[in-house]
Amino acid sequence: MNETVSGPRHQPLQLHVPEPGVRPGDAPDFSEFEIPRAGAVRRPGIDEAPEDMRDMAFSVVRVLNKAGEAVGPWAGQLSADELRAGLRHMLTLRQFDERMLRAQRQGKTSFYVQNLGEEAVACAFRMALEDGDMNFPTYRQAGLLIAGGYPLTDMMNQIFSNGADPLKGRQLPVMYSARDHGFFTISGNLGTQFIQAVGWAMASAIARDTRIAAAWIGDGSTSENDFHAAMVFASSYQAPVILNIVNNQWAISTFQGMARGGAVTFAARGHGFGIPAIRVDGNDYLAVHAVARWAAERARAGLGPTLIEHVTYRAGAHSTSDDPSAYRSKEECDAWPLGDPIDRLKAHLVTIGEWSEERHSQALAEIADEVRGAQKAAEANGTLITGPHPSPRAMFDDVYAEMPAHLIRQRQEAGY
Amino acid sequence: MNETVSGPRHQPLQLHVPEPGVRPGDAPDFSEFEIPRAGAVRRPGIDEAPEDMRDMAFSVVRVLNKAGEAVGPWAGQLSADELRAGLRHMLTLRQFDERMLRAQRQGKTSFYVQNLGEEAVACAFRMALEDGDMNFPTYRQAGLLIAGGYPLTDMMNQIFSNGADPLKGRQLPVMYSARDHGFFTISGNLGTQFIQAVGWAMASAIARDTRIAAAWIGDGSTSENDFHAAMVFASSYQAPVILNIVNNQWAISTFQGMARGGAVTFAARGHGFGIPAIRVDGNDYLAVHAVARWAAERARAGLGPTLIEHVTYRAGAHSTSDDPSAYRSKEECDAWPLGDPIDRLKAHLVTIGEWSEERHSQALAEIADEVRGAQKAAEANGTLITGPHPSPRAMFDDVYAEMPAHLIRQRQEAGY
Amino acid sequence: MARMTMIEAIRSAHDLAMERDERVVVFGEDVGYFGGVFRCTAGLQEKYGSSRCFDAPINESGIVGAGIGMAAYGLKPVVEIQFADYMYPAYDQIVSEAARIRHRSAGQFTCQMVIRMPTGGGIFGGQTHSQSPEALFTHVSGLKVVVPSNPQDAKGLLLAAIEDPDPVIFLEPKRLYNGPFDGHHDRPVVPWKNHPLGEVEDGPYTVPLGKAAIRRAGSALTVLAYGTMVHVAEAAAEDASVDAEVIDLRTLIPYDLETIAASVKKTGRCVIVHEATRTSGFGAELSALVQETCFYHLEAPVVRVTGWDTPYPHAQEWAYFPGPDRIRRAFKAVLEG
Amino acid sequence: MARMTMIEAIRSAHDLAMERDERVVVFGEDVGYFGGVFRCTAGLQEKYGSSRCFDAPINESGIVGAGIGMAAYGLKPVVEIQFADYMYPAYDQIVSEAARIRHRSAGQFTCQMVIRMPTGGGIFGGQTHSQSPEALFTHVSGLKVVVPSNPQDAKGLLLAAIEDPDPVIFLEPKRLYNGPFDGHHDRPVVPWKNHPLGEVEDGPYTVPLGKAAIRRAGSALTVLAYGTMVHVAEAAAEDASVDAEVIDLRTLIPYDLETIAASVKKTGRCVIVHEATRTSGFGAELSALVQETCFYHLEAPVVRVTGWDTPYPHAQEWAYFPGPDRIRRAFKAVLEG
Ligand SMILES: Cc1ncc(C[n+]2csc(CCOP(=O)(O)OP(=O)(O)O)c2C)c(N)n1
Ligand SMILES: Cc1ncc(C[n+]2csc(CCOP(=O)(O)OP(=O)(O)O)c2C)c(N)n1
Ligand SMILES: [Mg+2]
Ligand SMILES: [Mg+2]
Repeated sequence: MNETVSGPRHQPLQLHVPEPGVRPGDAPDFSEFEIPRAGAVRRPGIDEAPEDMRDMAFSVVRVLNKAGEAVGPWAGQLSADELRAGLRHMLTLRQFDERMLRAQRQGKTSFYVQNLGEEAVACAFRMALEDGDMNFPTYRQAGLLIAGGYPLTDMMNQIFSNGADPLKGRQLPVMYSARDHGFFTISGNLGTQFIQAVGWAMASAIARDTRIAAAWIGDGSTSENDFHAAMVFASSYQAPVILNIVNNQWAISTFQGMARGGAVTFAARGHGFGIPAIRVDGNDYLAVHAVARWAAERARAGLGPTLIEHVTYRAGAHSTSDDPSAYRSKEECDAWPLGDPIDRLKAHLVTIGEWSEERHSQALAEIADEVRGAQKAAEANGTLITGPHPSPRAMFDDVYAEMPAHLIRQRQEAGY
Repeated sequence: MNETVSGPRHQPLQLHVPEPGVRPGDAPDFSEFEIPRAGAVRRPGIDEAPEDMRDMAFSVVRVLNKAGEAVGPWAGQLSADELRAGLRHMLTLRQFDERMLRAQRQGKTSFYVQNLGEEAVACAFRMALEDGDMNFPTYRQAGLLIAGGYPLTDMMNQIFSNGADPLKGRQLPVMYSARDHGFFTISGNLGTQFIQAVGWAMASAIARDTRIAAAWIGDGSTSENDFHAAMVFASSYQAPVILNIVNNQWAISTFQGMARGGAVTFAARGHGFGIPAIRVDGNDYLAVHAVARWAAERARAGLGPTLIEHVTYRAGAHSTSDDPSAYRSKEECDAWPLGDPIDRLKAHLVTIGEWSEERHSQALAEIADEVRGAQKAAEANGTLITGPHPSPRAMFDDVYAEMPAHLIRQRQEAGY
Repeated sequence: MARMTMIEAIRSAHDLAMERDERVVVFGEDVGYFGGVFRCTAGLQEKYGSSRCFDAPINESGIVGAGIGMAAYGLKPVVEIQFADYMYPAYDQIVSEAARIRHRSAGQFTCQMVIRMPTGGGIFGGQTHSQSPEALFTHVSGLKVVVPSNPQDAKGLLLAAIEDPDPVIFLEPKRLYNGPFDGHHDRPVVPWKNHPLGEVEDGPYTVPLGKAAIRRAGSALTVLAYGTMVHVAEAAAEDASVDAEVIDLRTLIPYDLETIAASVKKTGRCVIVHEATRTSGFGAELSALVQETCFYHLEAPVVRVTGWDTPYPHAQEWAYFPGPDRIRRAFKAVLEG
Repeated sequence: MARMTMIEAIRSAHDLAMERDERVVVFGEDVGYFGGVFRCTAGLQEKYGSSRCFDAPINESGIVGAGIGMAAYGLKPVVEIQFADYMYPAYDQIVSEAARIRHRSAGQFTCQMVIRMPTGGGIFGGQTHSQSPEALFTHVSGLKVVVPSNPQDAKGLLLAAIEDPDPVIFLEPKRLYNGPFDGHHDRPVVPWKNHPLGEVEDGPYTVPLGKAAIRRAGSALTVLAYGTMVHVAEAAAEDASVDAEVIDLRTLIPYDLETIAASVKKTGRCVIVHEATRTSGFGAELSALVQETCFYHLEAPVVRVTGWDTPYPHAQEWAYFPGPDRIRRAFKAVLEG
């Protein structure tokens, strides 16, 4: 290029573009991914100084070992009943996903996003919250709803944009909103919710309430600028918020290294803000729950925000509009070293004598019935292809609390 | 508030709002500000792994000690001639500021921003760059121009928005642009330049050039979201850029703690991105220069970005629109522990026998002549109050490379 | 009643709103201890404590985004963007979030928030302290957009905005903060205390959103204006002795089409004035609305007098600003049209 | 000549531009290895290497901001925003920076950059994959705004945009990527290969920015449209057997007032169609311009057919989309007007 004025003293520069080592056709390779043994990572007191727990951002809290035992300082917080409930939530979510993927392929709706492989993250986290706490989720935390007891049929009504859709046909499938279940309306714009969660948590503190907020973001979306806004505000106002990064290794076709850059982990982002940061095995139900509870205790005790990096793997396609075989190795998912969250929790329950293959089969059958029943009920309210849909009239409602004259005129022009 | 559902188990939360310990009427207090002895901080190799130099973000590189000696591993890079040139640049900038402040009070222009107390930062940094490198400055780096030999008269022409204003009367005073002097057009919008600098540096790498970029931002403006964009891109693409934070303790009326939040230092921001970060005594000409050179070497060697926190103090008002006595202690400036950059460099030169009071007085007089001469020359081209100004016709130029029909019509409508 | 500047009127609105509703919280850059660079929030932190009125980090997206979260919680945040020119970093939060949350959640979550920002030029602020970005808000459904032109309205409109259940963009013409500037920049500054609308009620009251005011009745032509331009248009009418009806829109969204159409149908001629750049400015919408509703009454083309399609310049400020002379020329055009 | 979809035409323009000028660099989210979620950049990384075509972090402000820095250096970045709905985080960089750098630096620095983004609905994308934010760009002086309606234009306009010395916002109606969708959503999809404008020249050529095209000559009324709505308007004219002159604006800024005014002066009637929300949409500017320039020729009010002032809904997509029926009704109104 003619503008170049390279001095002879210097070597020409070169652009570094992060690339995953493995692309379609390559053998998967997770050899550089350091995983500590289950139980190996310490459990700091919730009031330990942020400076003293920087190590937590460079390891991975794990509870379940290969033998299916729960070990180490983060173990032992959940009863067998609670664990069985967790298993059931994850199984339900997985079946829910399967059915909705099928429904989308059948044209019953336009779009779907599944949670495959990441079920433990949202399901376990939800159980560490209390009623009244508020999540600010992305499209990949349906587990918060399922573990929180939100009706499957209502989720499906939303997905089908049918006559009973709580969001009146306005939103893309899976962009749920469920205020009474502590689930903030999902935005299609990545990252915006992260700072909103901090604002909600600040409000709780201003109101001298005891409720806390939980923010959610994907690995890729940590690059968005509002991630920074959230970190700055959470740090300055010491907001009672849990900042969750779900590192599922991929952002559509882009591997996590593009967003992480030269940092060793996403959790390390917290250090520049003095925010305690902790990495957790996102496929380990017990570990996620224990870390979430620890962070919630910090928040509720007035000790401020915690950043959690959930290390997991997006086992499915990004969405029904995506085909990952174009950009990643098909075998990568099987090679993923943290395994499957459902298999691992199941194995643990079996190991401790609280579960069996028979009970598992029975649970699967019950859940299948439940999900099938929910779908039947939802389809009775209509699907995107068959209708009925909410009236176009509904499109003009809720733009404002009270419809202004110009919108009334437009609604009339539209014939509704 | 009626929405509150406080459980009995928890204490009410409370909003934490960062506040400076010292406000007008209080005695200044820098006792918590840890300053290492000059020479005490190590000098890592430029290729040391970012993880291994995290300590550099929590100390302060200092070269000049109280006795006026240059000590430690960062000393010894500048000749006496270079040091005298540096002193001259800083003295010139200070006199320039004084004159322009006076000109603004006289109504010769609308607005001014001074550099008082921070002269070493930009002046010393500039001398570590090479011709062809590009700065992306804020309004408080006039030292880059002065140390780079940009004509004082042209700076003043800009400030007076007169007939010879290189920016044709379009820009607020001090919003210089000087491409040939490696000085990017200043934006009024805080933070935008930080990521642009990274883009420029990426371009240099794409073009296999050897030039590097330097980005500048204030402590308060690190809160802006584009700070994050810059960190992410610099980290991912390992761009040859130096990211400078000028921590002058204040952002208009807001103390640096609001932007820094729970972090110990601004430099620590780099750690979440794997970007080497280093703090430097911004009132120590030799330290700033040495650190800048170190960072420039890293960039040019293909080792990627460096984050530098320049620790300094905004000794004057934010701008001519501001009166700091409303929000900070008047004595704070005198209590500032890092002293005055000009006094310190002068003392050093005297200590090493390369300067004297007489030479200093003589230099002051010469500079006074030079600045006065420049102002005379600039005023001959007009001032904001007297004119002549660039024609309003010029306002329609450069909106596009070629004026589109609708703008030609508007220009005609305007009568030009 | 008290004589007030627009700054004092705005401060008084904050004060009364905070006093009677503890859900009202106020924050922004330099808004807390210092009371804002224009002093619109001075004294509030001292009176209500730093968890009701506080400084924010310099991050406009964060300010609005946090405000959205607070509003979702149930507070009523009133946030300040230091200059309208600095609202762009917050634009995503405003457009994609604040404006849409009620609709996309079918009313489960709402966003009762006021986003205040000083707008407009005439203060030698150059291109980044002079902008009038109202049209970038009027295009976004879900937002209300308010522009007061005097202290009496400023207080009542701000109190109405704070009580409004939807997000309101509250644009404060900074050239009017201290007096009813009429575009005669070469004449001495007139303070509010000499203007009838500088007389402000003491207690709380509201000026309803969506209602224009006729500032000057007339029959020869209609001027549609808001903010600073209301005073400039009045001055132009005086200067030119034209029997102009000057309508102060006060609220751009929702707009008061009834008042607009009634006037234009009466006069048959219409001049639209704003300081923002012309192309796709709010004047374009007004022009379209006027010709849609009053086509058969119009005797001449609707004329727009606006800022030019260039950045707001520093030295050439008065060539950019749509002053009384340019408006007078427009009067001539529509009267001869 | 080759038959191409609009995607292929866009890809071809990238390819030719990169081939002949190494300063052209292409990046954006998923743009590199994968070739973009709409595959508009497929194959470029393989051909030109990963320092000429690469993925970006998910940060639209960063993408545009880095592009501005590259343009200041002397490269010619062509960046992709994955959906126009996601441009808001970049809005500050676009408005305050890209659009102003030439002016504020008096030409020392320039910003030769193309910002591409898919726009418009009709794909059941819901409110965040369907927006048409063109008016948010047309209000900003310093930007050019282009909206192609077919493969032949898309390639020539994109090549012109890449060579243009100023920042160009290049809006790609995603509903047209694979065929000339005319709004009859209940009919089978028509591919580009059956449309004359799906025939694209092989080599490099440019379609000049600022020149509209008359897609259908007529004398009864003028339709001003761009992007998808060109095809919908053509279909409406066919359906209604109205002798409509359909003008495809192609470039919104600079706009081709000559072609617009000549047509409206001829027909005396004008319908403006766009998919964006109505209030302060680009249609308002067009309406204002038409009445300013053609007032004495107009036989009926100018009518706007647009998206409603609501977020773009999912299930009610076809009630929102300004389809042929609504345009036909507008024809009737202006003809009877
Ligand atoms: C502001 C914005 N930019 C781009 C997109 C398009 N987009 C949707 S999902 C996605 C990838 C997100 O990846 P990640 O954050 O890792 O979440 P994951 O899908 O893996 O759960 C992108 C780029 C968007 N929705 N919003
Ligand atoms: C986007 C944006 N927001 C707000 C402002 C108003 N403003 C100008 S300077 C300033 C303070 C900046 O402080 P800091 O970054 O510490 O720099 P310093 O003035 O101390 O050099 C503020 C808030 C602005 N110019 N741009
Ligand atoms: Mg991901
Ligand atoms: Mg500062």
